[in-house]
Amino acid sequence: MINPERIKKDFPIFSNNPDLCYLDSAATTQKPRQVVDAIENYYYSCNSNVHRGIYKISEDATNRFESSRENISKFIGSRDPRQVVFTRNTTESLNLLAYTLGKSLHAGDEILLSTMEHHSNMIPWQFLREKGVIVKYADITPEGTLDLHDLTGKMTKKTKIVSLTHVSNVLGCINPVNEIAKIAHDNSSLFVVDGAQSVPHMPIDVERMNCDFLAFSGHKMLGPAGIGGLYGRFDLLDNLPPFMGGGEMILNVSLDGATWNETPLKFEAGTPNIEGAIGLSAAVDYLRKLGMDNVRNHEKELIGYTMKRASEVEDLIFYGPRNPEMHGGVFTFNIGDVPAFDLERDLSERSVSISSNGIHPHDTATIMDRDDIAIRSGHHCAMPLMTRLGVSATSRASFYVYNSKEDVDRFFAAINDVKVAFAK
Amino acid sequence: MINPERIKKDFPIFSNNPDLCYLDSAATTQKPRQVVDAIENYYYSCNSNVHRGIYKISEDATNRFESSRENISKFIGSRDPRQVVFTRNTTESLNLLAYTLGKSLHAGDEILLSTMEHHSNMIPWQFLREKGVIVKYADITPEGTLDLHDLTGKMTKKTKIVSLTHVSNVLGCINPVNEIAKIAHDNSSLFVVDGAQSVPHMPIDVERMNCDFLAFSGHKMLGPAGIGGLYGRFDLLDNLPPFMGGGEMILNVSLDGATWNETPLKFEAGTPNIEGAIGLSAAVDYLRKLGMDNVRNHEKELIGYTMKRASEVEDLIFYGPRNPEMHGGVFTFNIGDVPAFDLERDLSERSVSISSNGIHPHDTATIMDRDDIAIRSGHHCAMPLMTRLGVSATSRASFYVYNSKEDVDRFFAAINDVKVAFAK
Amino acid sequence: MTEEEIKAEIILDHYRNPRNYGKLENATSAITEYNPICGDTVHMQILFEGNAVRDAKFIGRGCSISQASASMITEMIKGKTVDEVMAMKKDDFLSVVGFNLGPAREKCALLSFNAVEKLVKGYKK
Amino acid sequence: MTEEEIKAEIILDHYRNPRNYGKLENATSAITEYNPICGDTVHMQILFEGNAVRDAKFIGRGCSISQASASMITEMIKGKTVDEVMAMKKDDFLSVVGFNLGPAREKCALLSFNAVEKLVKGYKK
Ligand SMILES: Cc1ncc(COP(=O)(O)O)c(C=O)c1O
Ligand SMILES: Cc1ncc(COP(=O)(O)O)c(C=O)c1O
Repeated sequence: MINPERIKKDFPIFSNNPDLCYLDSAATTQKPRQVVDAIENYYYSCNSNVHRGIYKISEDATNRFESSRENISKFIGSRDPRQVVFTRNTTESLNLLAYTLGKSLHAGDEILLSTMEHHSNMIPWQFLREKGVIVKYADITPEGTLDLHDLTGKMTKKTKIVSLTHVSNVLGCINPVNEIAKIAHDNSSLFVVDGAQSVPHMPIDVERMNCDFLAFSGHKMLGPAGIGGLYGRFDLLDNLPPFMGGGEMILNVSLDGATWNETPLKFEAGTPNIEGAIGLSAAVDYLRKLGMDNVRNHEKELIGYTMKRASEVEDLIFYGPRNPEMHGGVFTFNIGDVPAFDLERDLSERSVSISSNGIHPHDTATIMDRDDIAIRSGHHCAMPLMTRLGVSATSRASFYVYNSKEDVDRFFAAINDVKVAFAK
Repeated sequence: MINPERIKKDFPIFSNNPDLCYLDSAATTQKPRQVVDAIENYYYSCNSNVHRGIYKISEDATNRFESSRENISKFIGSRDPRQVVFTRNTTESLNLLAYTLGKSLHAGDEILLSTMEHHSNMIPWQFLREKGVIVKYADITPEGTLDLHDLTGKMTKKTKIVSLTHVSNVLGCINPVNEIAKIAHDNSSLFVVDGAQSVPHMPIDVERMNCDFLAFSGHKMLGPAGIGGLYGRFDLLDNLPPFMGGGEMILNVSLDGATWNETPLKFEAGTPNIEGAIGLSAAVDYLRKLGMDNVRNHEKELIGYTMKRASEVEDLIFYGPRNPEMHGGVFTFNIGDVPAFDLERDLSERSVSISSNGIHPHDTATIMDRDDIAIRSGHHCAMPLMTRLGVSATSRASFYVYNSKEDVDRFFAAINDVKVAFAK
Repeated sequence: MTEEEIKAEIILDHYRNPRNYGKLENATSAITEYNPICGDTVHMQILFEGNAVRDAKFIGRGCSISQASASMITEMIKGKTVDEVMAMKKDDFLSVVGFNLGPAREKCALLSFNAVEKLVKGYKK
Repeated sequence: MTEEEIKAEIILDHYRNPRNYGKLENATSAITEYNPICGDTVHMQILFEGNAVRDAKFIGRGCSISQASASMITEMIKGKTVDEVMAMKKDDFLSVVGFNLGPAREKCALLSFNAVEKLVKGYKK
């Protein structure tokens, strides 16, 4: 069982900002003392470059760095630490894949995404259009979940890669990745999972999920920014060409070319974010102690409570599946209708006042901020999904282990304040 | 004037390891309390995602992040903070350039490097061979400096890019970058500078140097790992295509493609290393307070003293220019001759014992480590230079602001220990 | 009422009852400025005559700041000479609109300012 | 003398006076193993006969650990059956060679072990 009040004591930001109601953990999470202490301990006891030093503190640093890899590998259910590449974040993990997998794609090959993807799981693949690769998108259902029917319908013999988010950072829907893994593999497609919103929030077992690759970010799971991971099945990773070149990733270099270091070092050019890896490993320890089942159950409870209360608020539009079992701790909403600008339509409606269609998410966030409630508003790096939903933007409250029902209550009180402030 | 004993007090690693003589700052430097405190202060007061949050702590985080950029920009003499892209390290900065500049290169175009380059300023450019780009290398002089004559001789009308290290991490030589900038520009070539070993150690003014790009790493200048920079002349940066795709770097995204955010955000896909940038900015403050002229003079004194003492030690071979004015704080050496393996020659010399040719750098480092002296040994990510020097590896002691003459004395005492341990 | 509250009231008033909202049939220049961060959009239309802004109208969608400041700027520029409009400073405009806008919201306010600036510069050329 | 000091002495002795150093004229298999980190190189040559290692020699360049352990392994495998050699465990070999080698130096010691392992496996196939 998660006790948010006790957990909060591990996060000094809350004692330094006693009124802060932080509801933006899907963007980035707060850091517990345990993570910051692990980093400080590294700095003050054995800070040095890894892998090549033949002195005590460097061997200590290398051990901490590589055992962090092992710890993170275990956390996501990978049986071999060589299956975890350290990257900056989910975005870099997916770019690494697009660049390296992309090398063996040809004109006419297809990549299948969905309309709910984060820009980070969209733009890197769109880059491959340059070489004639076709990017397709599975649609969403009216309930705000992935349309599996549409997904299978868009799969062809040419579909080399299926890349999908596990949990949408807008709709909150939890996609059936185990099922999709089977569909993709039956079609001989690789299956890439964007785990940015799932690895932090629920038990993950890459072996059981049977995905080929999984991307995630440290800063969204109590760890530092600047560190993330890419899990890849060993044989697949091992056959990929390198992404960046430089120190550490080579075996042998001459003026005429080079050969590559073993996987995963082959993908880690230059001095890595050593303290970042150590901090992320400490975050993983913290989460493991809480228990990922408990983390998920806590968020399920919060999102269930939130949706129940939301359904009682007039004009509150919210997105994603109504069943908390299928919904992560992400609550995306609008107060009234906030359609996108449309020159033709809006010109013809010129007598209609601009403010007649609900409250803009920016205004919602600003008013909430006056109540010390931190929510996010905008496109959430999912512009095509905004377009699909027919809105110019949305607001989003997202939960984590330090959030409580009281936070949800404060949130709804603030919703009321917003409505009062913008009352006609 | 630099007072290493006083400076050491700012670095808790030295009080935690009172016997540590750290001579590996060219690999990575230690971190002063001021840097770690700046990071901790960020975590505990306003940790949040940057650029898109409409609440107080996020605006505070964004301000700290962007003013860090401005501070770092000023530190290297750039007049416009938009000229600094945050990357993971020097390696990523150079890969970013190779990937993006590389897009407009054609078969037959030439890139001019030198044989003293770090792998990070070699492999990314070698990648471009795939498309028929030719990579050439200026040689070194017998004194261990860049051979300018050879450099100009290898420049042709096809030379699109000249990319050179400012200070060699092996030879220690300070290359005449101002002069080379002129040579490169007269030839209409772009001039890229690998500043990994210069930005931390001497005053840098990119405008006066007149380079087009400059790469550097935070962890080599008292800052955290996982953060680095790429300076680029604004008009040049602004005309480059993006490198990685994802959140933050876009202006507008649809299912059919995207447009890019303004420079430098265009190059910063995904959540950046916010705390890393803040830590690096604190490091820059620390260095500025010391004065970069003082930093350089301190190291000049140490390397001068080191070379003077070295010349009195029998069998001590060392590399790079003898004039301290042209030599950074990097002392690379071997005890006796350590040639590379050569199957033919070594087979024919089969009666010769393996130990007859000096002491291997690994053995040197191991023995020194017993005296708590941390030096580096190996190829220093410069294998082609090892080949050029005709050695299989070298040892290296490198200095920074916390090193003193006493460290140099301890180093020479340890050299003697090494010789005794391996005496025949 | 504090000065800040008064400014907030003014913003809300402009947001609820935008001045010069709609299509300017005989516009000589028009531009659509867009803030992708939040979808704020302002379509600004100006009727230039000789050296003066004879009329200005806008349509748009977005937050109160973006739409209210568009409304306010149309009032400010109507009747002014092109040179007078060009002399308008960003910071002055922000201080008219703004009750301590954070950096994120400043962009909302500047959307219409940028639109006007571009139109005026384009006309001047 | 502590056990560690004794092992260090043995290493130095093998390094200074390597056993089985040189060319094995009638070798049936040979391989060059290389550690790019430091340039350590071992060229290992084995003469297999039936199911046994009849002779083994090496040449090489590198640190004391890499060269001494090559010398030691040639002594260990000479006269052994292929199966016996294949049964040799990494960790056992390290504990014979090693006086608390750190992870970086372990690689030096394992260079010759890996060379032998590859040759034996190659012969067995
Ligand atoms: C000259 C030079 N260039 C590039 C690098 C690579 O730096 P990083 O590993 O921080 O990317 C180094 C440091 O190892 C260096 O000394
Ligand atoms: C679903 C999803 N994918 C990818 C990302 C990108 O993460 P990062 O910015 O850490 O690379 C995010 C977070 O913003 C996300 O929610």
